[in-house]
Parts: sequence; C-alpha cells; structure tokens
Amino acid sequence: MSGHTELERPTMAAPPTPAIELKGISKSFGPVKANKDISIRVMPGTIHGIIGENGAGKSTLMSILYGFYKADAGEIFIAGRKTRIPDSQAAIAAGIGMVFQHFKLVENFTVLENVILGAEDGRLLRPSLAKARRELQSLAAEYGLDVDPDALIEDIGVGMQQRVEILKALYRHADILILDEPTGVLTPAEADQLFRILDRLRSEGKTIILITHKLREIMDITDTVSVMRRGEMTATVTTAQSSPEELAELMVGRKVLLQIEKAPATPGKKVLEIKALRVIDADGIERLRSIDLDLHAGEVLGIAGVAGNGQTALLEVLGGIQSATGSIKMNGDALDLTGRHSGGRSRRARGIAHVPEDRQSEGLIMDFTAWENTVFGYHRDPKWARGPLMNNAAIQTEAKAKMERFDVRPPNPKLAAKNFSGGNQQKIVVAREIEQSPDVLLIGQPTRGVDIGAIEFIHNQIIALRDAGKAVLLVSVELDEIMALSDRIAVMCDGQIMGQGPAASADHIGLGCLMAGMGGADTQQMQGWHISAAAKADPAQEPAQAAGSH
Amino acid sequence: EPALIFDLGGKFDKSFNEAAFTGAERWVEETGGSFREIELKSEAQREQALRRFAENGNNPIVMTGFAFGNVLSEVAPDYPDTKFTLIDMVVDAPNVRSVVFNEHEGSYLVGMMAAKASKSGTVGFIGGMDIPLIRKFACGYVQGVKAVNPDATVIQNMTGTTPAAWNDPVKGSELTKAQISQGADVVYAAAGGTGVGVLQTAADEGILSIGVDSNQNYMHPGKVLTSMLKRVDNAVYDAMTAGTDIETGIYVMGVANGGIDYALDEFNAPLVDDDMAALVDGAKAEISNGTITVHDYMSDNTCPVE
Amino acid sequence: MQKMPQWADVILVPLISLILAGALSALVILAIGESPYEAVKIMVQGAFGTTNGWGYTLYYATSFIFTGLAVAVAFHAAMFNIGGEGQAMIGGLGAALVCLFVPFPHWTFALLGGFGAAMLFGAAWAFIPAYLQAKRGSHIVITTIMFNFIAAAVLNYLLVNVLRPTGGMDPATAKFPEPTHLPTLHDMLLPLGIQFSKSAPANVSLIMALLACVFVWLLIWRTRLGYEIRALGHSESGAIYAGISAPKVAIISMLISGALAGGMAINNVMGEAERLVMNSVEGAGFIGIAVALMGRNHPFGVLLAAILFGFLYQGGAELALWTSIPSELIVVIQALVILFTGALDNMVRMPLERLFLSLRRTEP
Amino acid sequence: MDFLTLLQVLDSTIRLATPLLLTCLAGLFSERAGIFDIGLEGKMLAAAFFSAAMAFMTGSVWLGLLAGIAASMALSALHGLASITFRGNQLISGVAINFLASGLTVLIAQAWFHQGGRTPSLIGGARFEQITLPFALGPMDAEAAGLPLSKLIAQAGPLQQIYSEVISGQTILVYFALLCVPATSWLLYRTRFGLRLRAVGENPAAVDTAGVSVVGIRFAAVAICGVLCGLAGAYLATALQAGFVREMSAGRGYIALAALIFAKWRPWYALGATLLFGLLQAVALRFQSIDIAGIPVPVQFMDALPYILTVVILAGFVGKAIPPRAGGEPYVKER
Ligand SMILES: Nc1ncnc2c1ncn2[C@@H]1O[C@H](COP(=O)(O)OP(=O)(O)OP(=O)(O)O)[C@@H](O)[C@H]1O
Ligand SMILES: Nc1ncnc2c1ncn2[C@@H]1O[C@H](COP(=O)(O)OP(=O)(O)OP(=O)(O)O)[C@@H](O)[C@H]1O
Ligand SMILES: [Mg+2]
Ligand SMILES: [Mg+2]
Repeated sequence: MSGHTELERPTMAAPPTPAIELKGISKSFGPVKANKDISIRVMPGTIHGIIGENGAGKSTLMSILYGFYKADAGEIFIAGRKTRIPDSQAAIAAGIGMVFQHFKLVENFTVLENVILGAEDGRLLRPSLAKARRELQSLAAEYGLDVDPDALIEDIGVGMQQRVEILKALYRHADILILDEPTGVLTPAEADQLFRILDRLRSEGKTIILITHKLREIMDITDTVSVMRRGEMTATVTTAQSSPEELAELMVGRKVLLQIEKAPATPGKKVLEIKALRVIDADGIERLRSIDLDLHAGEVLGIAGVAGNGQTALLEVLGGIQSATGSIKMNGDALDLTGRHSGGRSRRARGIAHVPEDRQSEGLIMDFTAWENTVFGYHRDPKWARGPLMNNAAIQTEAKAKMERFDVRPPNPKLAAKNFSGGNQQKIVVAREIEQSPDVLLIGQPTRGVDIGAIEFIHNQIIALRDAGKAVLLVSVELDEIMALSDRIAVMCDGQIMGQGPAASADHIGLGCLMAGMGGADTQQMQGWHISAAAKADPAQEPAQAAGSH
Repeated sequence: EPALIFDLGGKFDKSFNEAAFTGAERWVEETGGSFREIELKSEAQREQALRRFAENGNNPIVMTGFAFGNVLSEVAPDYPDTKFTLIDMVVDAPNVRSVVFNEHEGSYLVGMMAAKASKSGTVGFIGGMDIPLIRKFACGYVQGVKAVNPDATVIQNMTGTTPAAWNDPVKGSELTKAQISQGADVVYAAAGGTGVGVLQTAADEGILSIGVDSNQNYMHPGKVLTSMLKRVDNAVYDAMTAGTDIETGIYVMGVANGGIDYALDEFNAPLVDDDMAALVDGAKAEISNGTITVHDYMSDNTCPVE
Repeated sequence: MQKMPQWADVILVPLISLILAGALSALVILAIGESPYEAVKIMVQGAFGTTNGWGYTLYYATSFIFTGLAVAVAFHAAMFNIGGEGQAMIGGLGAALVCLFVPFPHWTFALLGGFGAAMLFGAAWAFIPAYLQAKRGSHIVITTIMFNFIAAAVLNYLLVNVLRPTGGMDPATAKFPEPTHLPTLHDMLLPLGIQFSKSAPANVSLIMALLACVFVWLLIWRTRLGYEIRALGHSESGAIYAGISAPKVAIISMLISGALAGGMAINNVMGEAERLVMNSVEGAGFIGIAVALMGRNHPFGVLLAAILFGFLYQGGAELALWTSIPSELIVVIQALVILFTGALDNMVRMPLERLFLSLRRTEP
Repeated sequence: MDFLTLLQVLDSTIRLATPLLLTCLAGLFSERAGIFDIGLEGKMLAAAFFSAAMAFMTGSVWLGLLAGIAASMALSALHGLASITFRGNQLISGVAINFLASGLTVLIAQAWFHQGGRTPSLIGGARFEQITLPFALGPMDAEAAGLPLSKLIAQAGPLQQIYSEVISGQTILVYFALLCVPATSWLLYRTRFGLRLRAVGENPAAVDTAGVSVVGIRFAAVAICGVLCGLAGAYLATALQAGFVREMSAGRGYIALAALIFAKWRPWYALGATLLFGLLQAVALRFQSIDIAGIPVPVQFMDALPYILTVVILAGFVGKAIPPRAGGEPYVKER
C-alpha cells in the first residue's frame, strides 16, 4: 500500500486546521459493522473523494457526519473544534450540507417549499417564501444553478432535483458540502456541469466531500481521496500522486482483472427479434421509444448506458413484466407484450431466464430461505411437485448441490436470503437462472456490489452459457464490464438505441458520446458501427465534453 | 336463591329493565334475601345465563323481554324442577310463568292525558324497535288521544328495526325535535333507553313528554306529563316472593288488576289538573269493568285508528 | 445473521407481551376495587373447571380459530383483512339460507352444505374489497371496515324485512329444521363413554376448525399457491418478477380468508343458535386479528391463541355471572393483548434484541 | 318536502355533522403527518365518557370538556408511543385503542356511577347551552310571544327561518367546529408548522435531514388529533346528549374516517364530506323510509350510504383519493 500515509507524515510548516476531522468512528446496524474505527481529515477548500465498493460503508460514514445516524463510538471535529452532531440540525448549524444518494425531497411540494423546509424564518410561510425566492435567484446567478422555484419536484428531472438538493445546502449557508454518488443518475453532460459547479464552490473556499464509484471522476476533480473497504478506511492519498490502478487495487484489496479469457463468439441464428418496441410506464413517461434490436444464439449483446435511460424497461419487457407496444419475436413466434402479471411465468416457460437488476427487491425474497429462493419463479415446475404439494425435500437437496457448485457461502440452504452477503445473494440468483440452461439469459447489473472473486466467477458463467450456444442480453452501467463481456454492444440513451456495433471496435470515448445521446467524430471512428439518426441529429454539444477526458 | 336476567338494554335503562330491578330490590328489602343477576351483552349469552343459573340451582329464574321466548322454550324442558318467569312473552311449558301486560290499556290512558294537555292538537309517539309489541303501545295511545280529541293528529315514529333501537338516545332526541317542529307538544316515548333522549329533548325544548314502564316523572320534574306504568316490578316481586311455589301458566296484568297504570306524583302533580285526573280515572274504571275495550294491536296485527 | 434466535421471536416475545397485558389487566381489576386473584380463579374455574366450561371455551375458540386463520392467511399475502366481522355475518346468511331452504336428509349433509354456503358467501363478501385493492389500489383496511358496516346493514334489512318469520318480533330467522342441527360434543363423546356437558354449545364445528388449521398449514407451507402467497406478502416486486400474478394471488388469498371467516357460521349459527340472529358474530371477526397476531400467523399459534381467547370469553361471562365485574373487563383485556402483542411489539422486541446481541458478543 | 322540513333536516344535519367534522379534522392532522388513525372512534368515546363524568361531578361543562380532551389525548399519546416511538403497526394500535375505550368507559362508569355503564343525566351548567345568535328568533322571543318557538319560526320570512332554524340555536362547539375548518386550512397551508407537518406525512426523511424532528412533528400532530377528538366526544355527551351511554360514539369515528377519504385529506372538503354524511344521517333519522322516484329506499340503505360512497371513492370511479405517501409507515432509519 504505497501512498496511504501521505497526510499522517509530519510536516515542517504548521499544518492548517482540517475543516473536518473524524476520529475512531464506529457504527453497527444490528450484526452488520458498517463502519469500523474510521478516522479521516479533510482540508478546507478542497474536494475530497471517497471511493469504495457497494456496501463498504461510505454512505453510513457521511450520514454520521451529517447527523442522520448516530455513531456508536468516535469523535467529530469541525474546523478544529470538537462538535457533537446528534442530529441533522446540529450538522446544519455546523455548516454541513449533504446531498444524499437517494434525494430527500418532498415530491408534491414545490422547489421553493423544499428549499425552505426546516429553514423557514418565522412561523408564517409567506415571508419565508418571498425571501427564499430572492435568495434562490441570487444563488442561481452566482453558481449557474437555475431552477424554476414553483415547479413541483415530481415534475422535474433527477438532474434538476439534484440542483434543488444543492440549493438546499447553499441556502443553509453550508461551508462543507457532502455529495453521495451524485453522478449515478446524471448524463455525462449533466455530470460535467455538476463538476463545474463543484469547482466553483471549491474556489470560494468551500469544502466538498464527494462519494463516487467512478475512478475517472476521482482523478478529474478531487484533491485527495480516501478508500473504504468492508467498513474500514484502507487509505487516504493525494490524488495527483496516485493512479486509477492503484485506487482500484486499494478498493478491492487485490489487482483488478477485467480482462476475460474468452474465445471469439460463434453467433448462430436469430433468437430474438425486437421491432419498434415502445414503453409508456404507469406515470405516463415514455421509457422506450421505438427500439429495434436482434439477439443471436451464441452471443453476448451488451446494453450500455447511464442508469435510467430505459435499460430497466427493456429488461422488464423482455422478462414479461412490463407492457409495451411493438413486437418481439422469439424464434419467429411473437411474444406476448401485454405485461400481464403472470408474464414472467410465460417467459420462463419459453426458455427466457432473467437475472434482475435489483436482487434484493426482485430476484430474491429476502425472508425466504435459500432453498426456497433457488426455485423462485420456477416453483410451478412439475419437477418440484409431489401431487398437489411442493416437493420440499427434493428442492432442498438440489439447492444444497447448486449452492456448492456456485460456491455460495455459507452453503446452508436453510438460512434466510437476507442473512447472506450481497455477493452471495447474487450468486444464488445467478445460479438459479443459469442452471435452467435457458435459451435466452437476460442479466442486469450482474456484479453490482459483488466482490472481485465472485465477479470473475459470474463472468465466466456468462461466457460459458454463451459458448453453449445460448443468447445473453447483458445490461450494465459499468462500461468496463460491458466491454469485457460483450460480443456486440448497443448503447441506450433516453429510451433509444443510439448506436450498435461489434465490441471489438468500440472504445470508451465513442461509447461515452453515444451514452450522452450524441453522434459525432469519435463515434464515426468505431468500425462496423451503426449510429442511429437520433444520435447524429444532435450535434449541438461538443462530444469531447460529454465523454469525459481519459 | 332467585335469579334475574336483564335484557340487552341493561338494568339501568330507566324504564323496562329498571322496573324489574326495582321489584327485585323491594323483595330484597322486605325479605332480606339475595338474588343473582346478570345483564346480557349478547344474544349468545341468553341461553348460557339461563342454563348456568338453572344448573347453579337458582330458582325461580326471572327474565325480562320477549327475546327470551325462543331460548326459554328450549331450555325450560331441560330443567323441569326449575321455575321460570318470563315477562312480556308467552312460553308454553309446565314450569314457566308467562307474564304479559295490557300495555294498550295504559297507553290509552296516557293518550287521553296527552290529548287533554296538548294545546296544538298534535301529539307524538316515539317507539323503540318496530315490533308488534310497540305497535300495541302506539295503537292504544292513538285510541286514547282520539277518544278525547277526535281531530287530534298523532305523529308516530319508530326508532329502528333492531334491538339497537332500544338504546339510541341520539335518535330519540332527533326524532323528538322533528316531531316538535311538526307541531307536537306532548310526546310519548315507548322506547326503553332511547326514551332518555326523548324526555331530555322534550324538557330542553319546553314541551311535555310521557314516560314508560317505570315512573319517569322524576327525571324532569314538571316536564314529564306522566308515565305509563307497566308494573314489571310487581311481576318480579311476586315471582320472587312466591319462590318455587310460583303458579305457572299465562298471567295477564292490566288496568283491572293494577298491573298497568299511569303515574301521578309530586313531580307531575302541577301538570295534572282535577279535570284531567277525573277523566283518566273514569276511563280506568270503565276499562276495568269492561265498558271500554281498548283494541289490542297484537290480537289481529291491525289498528282501527291512525 | 439473525438478531435473535427463532424461539425468542416465536415464543419469548409473545409471552412477555402477554404477561405485560396480564399485569396491566390485573391493575385495572384492582382499580375497580376487585381482587385480581379472585377474578382469575373464577375465570379459570369457569372456563376449565367443568366440562360445561370447557364446552363454552371450545365453542368460542372454534369461532376464533376460523377468524384467526382468516386474518392469518390474508396476512401472509400482506393483506390486512379487518373485515372478518362482515364476512362472518354474510357467511352466517349463507348458512342460514341453505339450512332454511334446502331439505337436508341428515346433519352431515347440512354440515357440508352449510359450510359450503357459508364459505361461499364469506368469500364473495371479501371479493369486492380484494378486487378493489388488487386492481384499483384502494386500501384494503378501509374498504373492509366499510364492508363490515355494509354487511350489518344488509343483514339488518334481510332479517327485518325478508327472513323474519311472520309474528316474530326480534330480527332473526325461523329456527332451522331438525335435520340441520349439528351434534354437540356431548352427542359425539357419549358413544365413547365420555360424559360431556349436555348444555354446552361446543359442537362438531370444532373438528372442522381443527381440519381448517391443517388445511391452512398445508396451503401456506406446502403448496405452490401458498408459496406464491408468501412471496407476494414479503415482496410484491419480487412476486411480479417471478411471474406470480400479484392481483390474482392477492384476490385468491382474500377469498380464502373470507371463506374461512364465513365458514365460522357453522359454529355460531348452525351449531349454537340454530337460527340466524342479528349480532351472531359478536366481534369474533375482530378477535381474529388478535388471535392471528398472537399466533404469529401460524395455524398452531392461532389454535393456541384461539383457546386463550375462548378462555377469556368464557371466563369473562362467568365473571359477569358470579361477580359484579362487568364483562367489559374482557374487552379491556383483549385490547391490552392486541396492544402489547401487536402495536407495542417493538417495546418488548428491541430490548430483547439488544440483549441477545450483547450475549452473542460476549461469547464469540 | 316543504321548506320548513328541509330547514329542520339541515338543522339536524349540522348537529350531527359536528362530531363528524371535529373527528374528521382530527384524523386529517394525524394522517397528514403520516400516522393512520382508526382509533378515532375510541378517542371520541373515551372523551365522551370522561367529559360527562367530570361535568356531572363538578357541575361544570367546561371542566368536563377539559377532562374529555385529556382522556382523548391520553389515548393519542398511547397511539403515538406505539406508532411513533416503538414504530408499531398503526392500524393494530388503532384497533386496540377502540377496544380499550369501549371496555374501559363502561368499566369505569360502572365502578363510579353504578348505572350500568352510563353516567347520570347532566343538567344545567353541566351541559352546553344552545346559543341564540343576535337577531335570531330564540326561546326568549318564543316566551315573549307566548308561542312555541317552532310556530314562531314558521311564521317568519324565509331568510329569518334559515337564520333562526339552521344557523342560530346551536351549541358553542358547533360554531367552534366550523371555525376549525379555516383554522386548519390556514395552519396547514400558511404556516411553518403546516409545511413541516405535510412534509412529514409525505417524506419524513426530507424533514429529518432538514434538521427538524420527525418525532416532534408527529407527536404534535397526534396531540392535535387528540384535542379535536376530545372536543367531538365532549360534544356528543354534553351538547348533543345529556350524559354518557355505552358505545355512544356509535361508529362515528369510522364515518369520519370515511369522510376523510372522501375529502381527500383536505380541510374544506372535509367540511363538505361531513355535512353530506351528516345530511344522510339526518335524513335516515327523520324518515323511516324514503321514496325516490316511487322506489322505496330502505332505511338500512341510508345508514350504509356513507360507507358505500367511500368505497366508491376509494375504488377510484369518482376522483382518486391519494393518501399521504408516508402514511401508515413508521419512520425507520436503521433497519
Ligand atoms: N439503515 C440501515 N440499516 C441497516 N443496515 C444498513 C443501513 N444502511 C446501511 N446498512 C448496511 O451497512 C453497510 C454499509 O452500507 P452503506 O450504505 O454505508 O454502503 P455504501 O458504501 O454507501 O454502499 P453503496 O455504494 O451501495 O451506496 C451495508 O452492509 C448495509 O447493508
Ligand atoms: N439487511 C441485513 N440483515 C441482516 N444481516 C445482514 C444484512 N445485510 C448484511 N447482513 C449481514 O452482514 C454480513 C455482511 O454483509 P454485506 O452485504 O455488507 O457483505 P459484503 O462484505 O458486502 O460481502 P459481499 O462482498 O459478498 O457483498 C452478511 O454476511 C450478512 O450476514
Ligand atoms: Mg451509499
Ligand atoms: Mg456487499
């Protein structure tokens, strides 16, 4: 571990007082130790990054700093003064503002109401609202944070909502701003704009803590970065003296191996033919607009895109649980697109298996035992029946074997799913779906929150399925994962396919442009790629900007 | 040791059940004896209470209310050595004494008084649950009113169709207000606990009311014209006094044998002038000797007057 | 890793809650100037001291098993069926109609016919709230409460205007014909040489209730439908992903729930009153909630809890008979049991969880 | 139906709608803050008993009112303890509170007054008097004219009839309840407290991270709910009636709940909904059977109509009632 003692080294000049110093913070949620004896210092006027895998305890640590959770042990110093932060009110008083991973906005309130909530002047609303309106105007002018103060939150996009969150913090005169995975929901262009704002704030002397999974963002904007792993702070380094490879290694505890050993694909016949697929969801929002895609046997088709651009809807339509118009043909037969509630069942009957993006709320019933979960969705299979009843003994025996094959730890089928770690939960889901040996595997975010060993295992299983001549549709927000696994890639933005082509000729920059909904020079260089009209038609912005520099 | 079972209205309904309680208390005072009692909370408890008392050796067992009819006809044969007294309903069994009242006669009397006291020529009747027994009250009342003032109007309302109607003072109160606004200035409540609301509202609004079963004159002195007395207390007292030797069969209590009467005491004395008293007492005598026959609604389920 | 061992969750927590409810009830008895010890003695003696007491305790328990199972089945699908009361009322109507109008040759046919009709009617009454929840998102708790009141109005209308025999005064149907009368425990045990109180109303419905327990256990833990019901109950999004038709399963679970609540009618309407009276359900639908809560929605737990509440009911009736304590005391105890086992569950659970966590830390 | 009868029905409507309105507003505060409350019935019942008992013992209806409010607030505190502090199931807590009130009132009434679970009748200062508004015909005028008040009103002009029959001659709690509607509306939409209260029912985490105590706001809401239920109960026992009888709330808490849904959790709509349900009750009370276009409508149908209407509304066939988003869910930060 090379650069991690940077800040602890004694320096000659009197060091400036840290804006924030945490000492020995520990926090458990029941049996889960989310933070273990964590110490960290953040200098004023800097942007400090925090990275770590899902579930490493980043959000927990920041929530403690913001008074949302109470630490079991530890001390907090703000500008050198020991400060007790029992609740968010104390944090706000100490000049801390936080933009949570999941926004804390009242959906049916206006922007203005959300901004003043908790920071009203006086008992009556009218004067508070008037004052806030003036202040918002000046903040908007100062930082380029334009929002319509009278719009309802539920009517504005996530990017806008994030601005409201930032405005909330600034309205409360925060000197320290914490942002928890702010770019997860943003397009590259929006993210870029956010970083310009952060830069601006830094130059005004504000201290910023930025949580993110994206190493590129860390390298671009932070001054220092801390790495967390399994509830512990493994290192704090100066960004300029580090490298993405080093950070990745610190994050997962060993060298990242994103290159997969795989033979070239031998695509077979067309299994799925998707035409003019369109989805309008329950809220009347158009999630998919006229998607055309083909999926062949023996290939992995990767769907790249920023989260929230219609990939979920695509998986759900294919999985039979979302209604759509247009047509999907499987081996020539049309699939039912009505999205009936039992749609998932009929898809499975056709040989379409589905690993959902969210294992905890969809792929598993957390309160069911592992063995019950190993037949989830296939529980009506006559294989598991004994007369009118279910053959629990057979399911249990088979579950035990499956868990051993997929190295689920602990291999105890009687444990409830919630008692397994995230990675092992994912293995249970993947094992269940892959072991069906389906003709088509739909797999969403297969390795989200999964440790590196398990990632390799799951990737290899996907490739093995492909090599067995099955078709795989892979959705992931991790561009590296898409590039490593796919034979062909399609990029989605705003419910449309921006372009598709062979994985071999794809590159980060070109894909990034497409993910932002733009065609342009970078994408033209990708050989064999078909760029859709929608992407070409939007030459308004500089492509290089959106892709992020690398 | 005798036992007494009160019907769903509860023993303090100020009316029917309370009259039974008064009779039992009088017996306790005079004999120094003691008795078992229970206020029913539900239909299912009827049979249970009867059987438990019977098995406990309580004898006689007195119960108030027509609703016991069904149950008693089943239970009585199982305990041939126990004597039962049923008030307000007839059960034909060798060990049952059925006490019924000529309520129509008493209602006739108070109807006459109502007509006499009314200035508007409109009087009201508020019944409890809409059953033949209460129609019997109403019919007697109307006959009494018309006997004094053939042109009088009688506004009739029933509180409801279920036993809840015996215990709905709010509804009693609203019905009274409605009748008052239709011109009624005397209201007769034959509605158990609901009557409390009727009497209250009548007193509040400054009109006269007529109580039922027990003497309710005291509840609003000077505001209750009279009460139609149904001597349930006597029936209970007699049963307890007779003890196990009680005579079974049907026993009718009417004006003639003092089982039915109207109440006159210090609370309503100012309201009943000599003229009125003479009129009613005259009618009482004539009913007793059979000169007047008041039509009993339950004899043919019709009423000759409206 | 669990916060607490299973046994603590299933046994210890309800037990402590029950003890707390009992302690508070004792205080209430003291406050109204009576002796809790005497009260408990009378209740236990009255409920379990004689076969007559047992007969009543089991009679009440039979009703509560049905309504408790009804609440439990719906609970497994995350449906809070507060409408057991109304479903049982309408179930009673179904039983009464067949008993009055179908000439059954023997009680066995009457039992099956009455049970079938009662379940059908109860299920039908549960259908509309279930449908509205599943398809239109109307809150099941509110709709079932409303349907309780509507059921009372329907029954009221029918008993007063349609089913009351001519000349009858109380709103009730005529007595059911002789062949529909169900054998009581006395009739059933006599051939075995066991003397059981002749007057107690416990009847063959008890057997049906026990069968219902077994049925529900099989249904929930051994059948595919049960699997789907539980899956839906734990996670609707998961159920949909798995191709389980959420509205269908929700509606089916409510139909089963309504059928169980309605099925209670064989006990109170056919077995005891042998005619349909206005308030024949007597709150059993609501007791079902407490029974299911206490029984942790497991048929065996429901059985135990139903007997506990049967004891409370019968003991309470005895209290009212032999002391001056009003039987409303039972309502209070019932409220405290629901409060502690249901709403204040965490008050007991949280300290216990902490205790078990620290125990585990000290012995690694 | 002639004009006077109509007025009398309206008069009765207002009387009967008042407890519904107070309880409905009580529920509005609680549910807008995210605490579902099916224990309205029980709180009203407890308040009815304690207000009557206290009014009887002291002879002062005002002390009675205070006692009623205190009793209702005690149950509110219990509900708050269960559903806010211990994050229990709000529906179950409500059910328990209804049972508790139903049992305890009778039990205590029996222990104190030995009258089979009722209080003695209240007289004089132990009850709320009807208030004759200025320029309205009241008992005084009737006495002066030597005519019954109803006669006097019948002879007056239509405007005076409306004023005297419907608007004047109610008890102070009626006017207070009506005042509560604009007050609630103002509090909810014009004040800081209202903003926070509504926010806490929609997204408590937003309130929490804004530095405001969720627990504090929710308890405040539940306390206001207790006060209003207390007023409703006191109205039943000391204004509408003269004393407590068992189960005297008679399902009004549930009707208020229905009205709350009908009103889509908004104060002015609540007034409309409770007046409608009050009217239904008044009509059902006054007329044994109603003929609508020659078809006799049974009184049972009138009784059930509020519930039927609520189900129809809930079914979304007529407008959609969307409850506060965080309603019924305890605010849990740490799983
Ligand atoms: N409110 C909570 N209650 C119980 N456990 C929690 C809670 N919040 C987080 N945890 C657990 O604490 C651990 C750390 O979670 P945390 O949210 O801090 O991770 P993170 O690093 O922010 O992950 P991500 O990148 O997914 O946001 C996880 O195991 C998680 O399951
Ligand atoms: N919500 C929960 N409820 C109960 N126990 C939990 C919960 N979340 C996590 N745990 C327990 O905490 C342990 C750590 O879980 P966590 O998801 O943080 O693991 P992890 O370190 O991220 O592992 P992996 O890399 O496999 O995801 C698990 O083994 C599990 O027993
Ligand atoms: Mg996080
Ligand atoms: Mg994890």
